[in-house]
Amino acid sequence: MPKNSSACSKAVPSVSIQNMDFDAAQEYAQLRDSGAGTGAIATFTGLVRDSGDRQDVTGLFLEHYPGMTEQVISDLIVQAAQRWDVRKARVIHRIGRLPLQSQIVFVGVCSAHRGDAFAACEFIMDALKTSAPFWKKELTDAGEHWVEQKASDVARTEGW
Amino acid sequence: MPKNSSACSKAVPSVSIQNMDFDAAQEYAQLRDSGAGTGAIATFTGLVRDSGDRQDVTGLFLEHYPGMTEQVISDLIVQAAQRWDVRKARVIHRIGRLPLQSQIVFVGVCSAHRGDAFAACEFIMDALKTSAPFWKKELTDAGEHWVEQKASDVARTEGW
Amino acid sequence: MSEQSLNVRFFARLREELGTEHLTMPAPAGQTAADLLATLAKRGGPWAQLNTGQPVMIAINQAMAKPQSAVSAGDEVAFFPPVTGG
Amino acid sequence: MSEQSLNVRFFARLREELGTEHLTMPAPAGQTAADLLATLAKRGGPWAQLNTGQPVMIAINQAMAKPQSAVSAGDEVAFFPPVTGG
Repeated sequence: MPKNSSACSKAVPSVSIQNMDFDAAQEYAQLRDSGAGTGAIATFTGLVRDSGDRQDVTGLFLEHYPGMTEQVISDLIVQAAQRWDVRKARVIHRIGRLPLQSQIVFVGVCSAHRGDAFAACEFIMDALKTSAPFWKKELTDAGEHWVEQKASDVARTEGW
Repeated sequence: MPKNSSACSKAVPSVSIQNMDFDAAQEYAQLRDSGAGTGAIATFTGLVRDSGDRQDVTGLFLEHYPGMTEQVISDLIVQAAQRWDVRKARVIHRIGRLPLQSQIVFVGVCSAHRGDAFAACEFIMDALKTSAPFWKKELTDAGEHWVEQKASDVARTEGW
Repeated sequence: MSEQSLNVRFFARLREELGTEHLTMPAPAGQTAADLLATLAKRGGPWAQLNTGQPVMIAINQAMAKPQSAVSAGDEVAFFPPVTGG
Repeated sequence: MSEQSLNVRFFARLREELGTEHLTMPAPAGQTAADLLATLAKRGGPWAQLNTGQPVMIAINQAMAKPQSAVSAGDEVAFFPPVTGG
């Protein structure tokens, strides 16, 4: 059976998949508390936009593969920590029904230097989009439909 | 005389140079309140690290060129908004004496898409380091010394 | 699940179109994920899509896998559309 | 400041080493920032560094400028070391 966490001497992956909203302020405070060697904190938050594939979208529904999702994202953090200085990393991804403007995803990375923080944060986010098993449905007044994977997302991940 | 703000149809630059600390949570909340078209918020925070050019650094002192600093950073935000989708951007830079682990700088960008948010945020931060008139002194128990500009910072900015 | 079988899971659009969340399948020696897809496609109807070249992602024991990956007795094999999180 | 002069400002290490935060200088027609640096360097002592090829950044009216940029009466001309913020 798959394990839910991966050991990493440089950065302990901290991954949460949850229905409930998250507090970006609290996440930032915990990232900042990562030792005196941290000089850079990069964060990314994704929100539900008002214009998806269609204009009448009222929200999203997110399904995931429990267990595998956490493992894939933990592995991405480990990969990031092998390529860049990563002192702490945190990923939260929400599932279930999310109305417009909801927070969907948070990625935060602490590093000694800004280049590492930016690269690790963007890498984790890009790779999550094409490898973590989440699926999005757009909800409209007329019904709902599954979102298709974007070729541009695949290209971005291949760029790393 | 130079103006302290620049007009931009896409993103109003919001720049603060201040002695006092800032609340990253409050900044995030204000960035998030940027309309239903925002799908991505990227933030960067710089902290005073415990190992600068020398190991015995107890803090930093930051000097700046009042007026010009705000203008240069506003111009960087305008440049970013010309290259990427930027719905809102916020830069805070502290001056004066900053002990270890203090927050020095905050850059936050809202965009429709994550690639734009990451690129604009990192561009503003990189360009700020090599073009905004700030100067850093490292403070040690034995005295203080001006920090030299890093060739790697210049190379990063030229990469944009 | 006996030692001679494996557990198959479907997610998202595939789960909905097949009307199936999981099922148990035989696990003959030497079977690959592609073999398993071909067997399932023979059920016809919506199952035929599993063998038409439309992209189906494969995970074996919750790790990404390829069509040529071996699937063995006791494995958890999942099929799903390209992922769209984030 | 009269119309025939310009205001010069120094920052950071340069301000400290020159012991000068600002001064007023003549503004002859056709003067460039490099000319102004050369004039100031003739003061000798720490001022000599302004003409030794050591990098000095130049701002005219609070916008980045080059050694060949013209400096005119009424301008605010600033000289400072390479910046190190962020």
